[in-house]
Amino acid sequence: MSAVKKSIVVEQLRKVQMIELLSKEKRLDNRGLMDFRPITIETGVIEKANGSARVQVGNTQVIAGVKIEIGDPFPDTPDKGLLVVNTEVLPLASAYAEPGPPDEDAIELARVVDRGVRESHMIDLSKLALIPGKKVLAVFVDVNVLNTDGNLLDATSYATVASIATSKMPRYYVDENGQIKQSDEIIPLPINGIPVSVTMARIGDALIVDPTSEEEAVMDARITLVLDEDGNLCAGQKGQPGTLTFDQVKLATNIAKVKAKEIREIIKGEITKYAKG
Amino acid sequence: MSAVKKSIVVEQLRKVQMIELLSKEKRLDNRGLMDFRPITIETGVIEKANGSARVQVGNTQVIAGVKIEIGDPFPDTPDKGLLVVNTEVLPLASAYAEPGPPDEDAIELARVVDRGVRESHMIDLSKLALIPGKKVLAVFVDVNVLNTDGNLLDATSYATVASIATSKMPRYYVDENGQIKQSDEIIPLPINGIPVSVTMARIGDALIVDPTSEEEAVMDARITLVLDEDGNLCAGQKGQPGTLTFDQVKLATNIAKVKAKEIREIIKGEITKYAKG
Amino acid sequence: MSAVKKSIVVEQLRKVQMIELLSKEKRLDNRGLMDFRPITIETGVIEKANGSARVQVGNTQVIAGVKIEIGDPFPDTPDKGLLVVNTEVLPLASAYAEPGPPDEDAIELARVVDRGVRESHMIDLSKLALIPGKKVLAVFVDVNVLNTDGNLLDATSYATVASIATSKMPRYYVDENGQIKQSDEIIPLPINGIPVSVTMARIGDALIVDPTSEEEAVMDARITLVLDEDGNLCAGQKGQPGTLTFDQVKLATNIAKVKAKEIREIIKGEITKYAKG
Amino acid sequence: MKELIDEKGLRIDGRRVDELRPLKIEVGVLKNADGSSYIEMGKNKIVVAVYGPKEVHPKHQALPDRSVLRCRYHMAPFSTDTRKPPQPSRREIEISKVIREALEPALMLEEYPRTAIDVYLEVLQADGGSRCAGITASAVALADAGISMRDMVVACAAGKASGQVVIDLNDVEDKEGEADMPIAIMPNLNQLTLFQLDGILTPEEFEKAFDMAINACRTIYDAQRKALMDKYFGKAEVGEE
Amino acid sequence: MKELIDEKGLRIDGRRVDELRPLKIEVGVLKNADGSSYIEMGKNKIVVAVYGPKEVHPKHQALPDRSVLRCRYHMAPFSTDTRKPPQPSRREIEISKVIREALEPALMLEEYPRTAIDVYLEVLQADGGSRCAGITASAVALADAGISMRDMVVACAAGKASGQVVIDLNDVEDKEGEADMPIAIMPNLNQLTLFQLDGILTPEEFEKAFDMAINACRTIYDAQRKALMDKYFGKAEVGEE
Amino acid sequence: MKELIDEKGLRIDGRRVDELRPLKIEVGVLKNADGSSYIEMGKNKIVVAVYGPKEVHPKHQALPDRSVLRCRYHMAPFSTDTRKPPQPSRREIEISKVIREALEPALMLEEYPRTAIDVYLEVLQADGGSRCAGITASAVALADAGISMRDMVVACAAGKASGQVVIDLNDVEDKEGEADMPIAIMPNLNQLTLFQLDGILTPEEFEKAFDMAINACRTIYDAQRKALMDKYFGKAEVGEE
Repeated sequence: MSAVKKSIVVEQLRKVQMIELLSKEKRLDNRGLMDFRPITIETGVIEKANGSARVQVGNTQVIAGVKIEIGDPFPDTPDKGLLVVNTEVLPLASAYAEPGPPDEDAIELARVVDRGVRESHMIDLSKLALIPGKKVLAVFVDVNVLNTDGNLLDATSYATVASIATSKMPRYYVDENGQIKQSDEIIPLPINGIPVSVTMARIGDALIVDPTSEEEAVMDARITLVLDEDGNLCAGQKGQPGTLTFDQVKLATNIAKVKAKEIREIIKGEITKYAKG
Repeated sequence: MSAVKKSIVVEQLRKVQMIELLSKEKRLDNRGLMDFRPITIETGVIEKANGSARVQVGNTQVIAGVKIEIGDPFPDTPDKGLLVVNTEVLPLASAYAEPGPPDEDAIELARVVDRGVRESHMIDLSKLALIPGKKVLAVFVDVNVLNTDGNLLDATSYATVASIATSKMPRYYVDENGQIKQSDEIIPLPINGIPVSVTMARIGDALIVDPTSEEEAVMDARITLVLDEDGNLCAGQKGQPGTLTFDQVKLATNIAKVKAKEIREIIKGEITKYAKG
Repeated sequence: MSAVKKSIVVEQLRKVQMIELLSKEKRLDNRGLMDFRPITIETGVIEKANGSARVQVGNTQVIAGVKIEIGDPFPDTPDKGLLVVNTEVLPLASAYAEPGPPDEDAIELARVVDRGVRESHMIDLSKLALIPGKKVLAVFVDVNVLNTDGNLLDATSYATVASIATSKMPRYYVDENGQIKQSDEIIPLPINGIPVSVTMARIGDALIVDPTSEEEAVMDARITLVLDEDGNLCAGQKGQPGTLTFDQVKLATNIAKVKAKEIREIIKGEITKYAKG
Repeated sequence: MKELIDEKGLRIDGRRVDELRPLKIEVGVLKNADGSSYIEMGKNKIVVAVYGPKEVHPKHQALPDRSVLRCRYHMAPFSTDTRKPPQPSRREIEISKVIREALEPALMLEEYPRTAIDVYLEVLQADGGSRCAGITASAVALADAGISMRDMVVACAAGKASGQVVIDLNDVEDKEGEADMPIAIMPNLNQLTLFQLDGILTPEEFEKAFDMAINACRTIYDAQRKALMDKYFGKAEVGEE
Repeated sequence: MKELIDEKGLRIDGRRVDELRPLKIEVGVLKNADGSSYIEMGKNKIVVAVYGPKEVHPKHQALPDRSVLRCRYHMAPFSTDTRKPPQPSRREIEISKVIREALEPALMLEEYPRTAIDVYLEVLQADGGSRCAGITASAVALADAGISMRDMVVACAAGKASGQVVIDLNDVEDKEGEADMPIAIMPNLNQLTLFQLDGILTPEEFEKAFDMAINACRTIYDAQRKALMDKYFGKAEVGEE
Repeated sequence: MKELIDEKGLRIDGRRVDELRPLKIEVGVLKNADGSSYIEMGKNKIVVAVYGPKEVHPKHQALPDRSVLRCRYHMAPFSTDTRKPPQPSRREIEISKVIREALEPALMLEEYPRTAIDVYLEVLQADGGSRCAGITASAVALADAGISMRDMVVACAAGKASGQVVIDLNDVEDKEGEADMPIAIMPNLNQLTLFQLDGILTPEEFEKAFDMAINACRTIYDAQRKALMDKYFGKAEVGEE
């Protein structure tokens, strides 16, 4: 019991310290409040996948793989392909991660990333119907978190969009007998644009981007905004049992707009590099 | 440990008291041994369901919804529709109910209610085949228990039969191309009669109907009998690790016959009211 | 804690004793190091199964049943039938067995036995295709362990091969309309030969065959080798967190070759007896 | 509707309406179990193991004043006409519950506080009436395990087939017949411990079936006693009974 | 693309863009729960039960300095157009999480150390905005349970349909419209406790929708207060409010 | 039957029968793990993390005299030709077990009583021989975590393809070939810690394959040592070895 009590005290002290530092616009790793950690993106890392990307945001490391398979459409969208985003925080990723089915955090992670891709219409799913109402292409994006150090949401989002944008597949067609066939031609997925996720944490009165694990441990609330190529909002999610003022939400949208543009350039740079081979 | 010991003592005292009371033909809520608590039945409460009913028996409250969908027949009854009865004792229902898959009590509950409907031939399942051997109508009855105060079995049974008897669906037909279509015509399920469940508890030497939670906590054995419109027995189940004498079983069948008639009138009254709109 | 400490001490003492005994080429039940316990095999014990066998190896007792059903082929072997071997160590089998899905030991057991049958090509799966690419026969072998006293692997293996070798089924054919039909003719499965599993334990420096539960409790390592009718190795598995020297492995193959021949005679004897009726 | 009784009054397996199927009970068939039994009743083949009284895991399930009885009725995948997946079905869960409640009244659980008694039934081959055969065998296995009992428990179904009340229904009569009513009794205490009914019986048919089932139980009780005597006193002494 | 707003500016259910659906809130509808409520918002029909503060099981989940809040949002199988299997979907798990995080800021959990408070939401019928209706009802049920609160919590979605910013989207607008943005606020403390966005909004549309949603929350807050007053002070006194 | 060896004696990927695939081992690739490694062996790409010695949860799994070793071999959904569902298959459960049993003999678990050591293997891309590559990488990660070891553990398969004994089978040889025999050894103690065989080998082929596999293990052991030296003493010092 005394151990637990102590840890509460320690946690509170850490938070007080952090708030003091932030009030001077400083962070533990010397970043500015609006600075991301270094982002590195490598695509084409898994030859057996249709697309893949390994992304590092500071020490946070994730790997995404895309598999494109023939599947059955949902009854309410008979003429559209499927997108399925799954994430697993592997037990490799931290001393606190455990093997087993995804918990509520991993499910939220996957669903928010999924919404960013889906609502921005990044993939033109209407072009993935093979036999409308019967057979369509299903795009599975599986993201494995290998090492956690905060901001899994953005890292997962970048790995997802980079692996989708660099995916290749045979051209599928339906022959005269109604059979689905593959041609030798290799084509990309039909892509419209790159949605970019920007996650911010509120600690005390300060809003910061790209929180580390240490910052997440003391944050009050988290807000993620995803922006499409036109600078419009396409997905959003507040997290954690803390609040935001109405003005903080509006401020967050302005921050997200600026950072999304910067990061989109990084992602597009890697995609272009990969396309050139 | 002393807490547990005490609770055993309390439980035994309560039982002694209850038996004394019952020996004077009295119950804690002043009912007679053969009296049900007030029964209220409301149908058509869920517009999105094909049929629905909210039933209260005293403070016990359940809600049933019917969904009719196209499904595959069982291999051994290729030309019959399907009936599936499920119950969930929701965590809302009491301080002791827990979220999770149905436990053995909830499974027994569903299966006994299912048998009453099935064995009485309440629904003419042979009229629910669409393409014999391939496609049939499946009638799903889901019963959610919202508040428990004893005798879930009868409350669930009444909600089930009331929701089935007031179900409506489009007329399905098979067109010249062998496709299943829906017509605009709205029809009821093919119904033969209303089976009525009567549950009795033995406490000491007394047999009582419609036990409350308090009575169930001290009962020795439980017996449920379901009677069809002709006054025949169509399903039965003894429950709890206590015994009944052979004469008590025969007495129970006589009690059930009388009470089933009374309650069938209540159920039919509500069905007629609903039919009239 | 002292109870646990004591049990460790007891376990170590037992092992010392066992090693001493084995160094004199003796075992607790007076068998020689290379002797199996009595093996009894009874086939045709479950009339509802296509094939069945009850096997006892000493006090270890298992029962296997074969069910042959029509199923879908695996995508990568469209023109072959399926073989599925499952084992369950029933809670009846010992004070330590628990109800529930198979644990890693039961999974290993099933997979090693499966490999012996599969890799020896005991069943000619290519003869079990009905409509190549669409429908094939699936051979399910379920083995239930009823009583454990060591060497489950060999007992399970013998029950599996004896039940397969004595299986009978109607002849299936495809009629002119492409429908799968059964003829009245009863035929066996297409069988090539009987693979025989031989399991050895290393305790200290000694290698023994057919270990009992008591011997397994102190063994360092286990090695199973399966031999086909030609005396070739067709499957193998080392078990337990102990090691073997390279020479011990080679010695084990020589032992297995001799014992497999002996035991194959026992199995074939029973199969012939059953065939004669 | 299939004809289940012929013009001579014989059932599809040649029995009269009040005739039991062939019955065989063995005691002590498993080495590791504290008590065990094997029963064949028609085509039913069921093996039962009893473990206990023993420590309870998890501990919070233990009761301070008596033993916890736990039952598991399980069907082998090869026991039925089409293969049964190994995980317990809703049917198996319900039957496990009613079997436990049928056995519990006969057991002096209060003699074994803070312990558990596990009864495991494995149906190797299923015919009509497997829960009844299972209860009958379980009571024998409990006796074999030396658990203190107030009385034996013995079970049999009665029902209705082709319009007639019949005893001990087989698989076809169970499925194609009009009603199946399994019961279990304590034969000396004259108490009912299991009662289920599936299908339609008039009040008169019910009374007749109920009495026939009780009588059948008494016959099966003799077989239980004989099996236990065979094991504990040797076959020679049975004549004395 | 379906036309969701007609030439008169009316929506498919006849509402104006800034008009709420019919709303009904009842308090104390379940006898066993420590607090409970029932809400109808459009076709949404949701019942909420609160149990707690109570002992925590398993014990290691207890916190030394405050109560543990747990939420379960669950849809009845008959609540949706096609039957929903009873086991919780990924969607239900996510919504349970965001509802918990939306309610927690308003609760003085530090008053109940080493306990748990359970909020169970059962959606009997689902329409667009069931999570918002669920939050609104949960806050009422928590108040009914007597849990100390800093403020109420009230939720409503704004979004975009056929090019226009609209409030309180129904099922069709949710599915066919361009965007759905549910929010929850503490109306007196002026704090946001839930925020989600699905679909595309320009920065200007976002600002407009956000402000409309906050205003709608304030209207719904009046209904929450009225429902609680009706229960605790009787209907007659509502006029005084 | 596919031809797996051409007239020049070369395999489909151009290797000779006794030639290993390209091999790359990295140490310390994950920040949070106590030890970690990454291996590429042919198209296999596997990352391994070691956590421990650490407290055991649940506590009753702890052993008074040594550490509990736990292993999890898991394949990423995108690692195989057709997508693999994330939940562990029976194959993954068996491989996790044999990997644990292959590593355990080398670990001085008695030095860490009442603790657990977790080894997590994630196969990012699977080729033939992923369990062998996984064992080889796990031993490196355990060394990186500073766990006391009696010896390294190193693994490689031999087998048979198109009638010839070959080493280090790739995916196609594994599936289309006649036999696959993965082994693991402790290279200094000359002890076998893993042995499996799938497919038919004559006694003579078995002896040949067994010896070839042991030799291959010794070559891979050099690569393990080099990777650890690179990390702990810098690349410059490798020449001294």
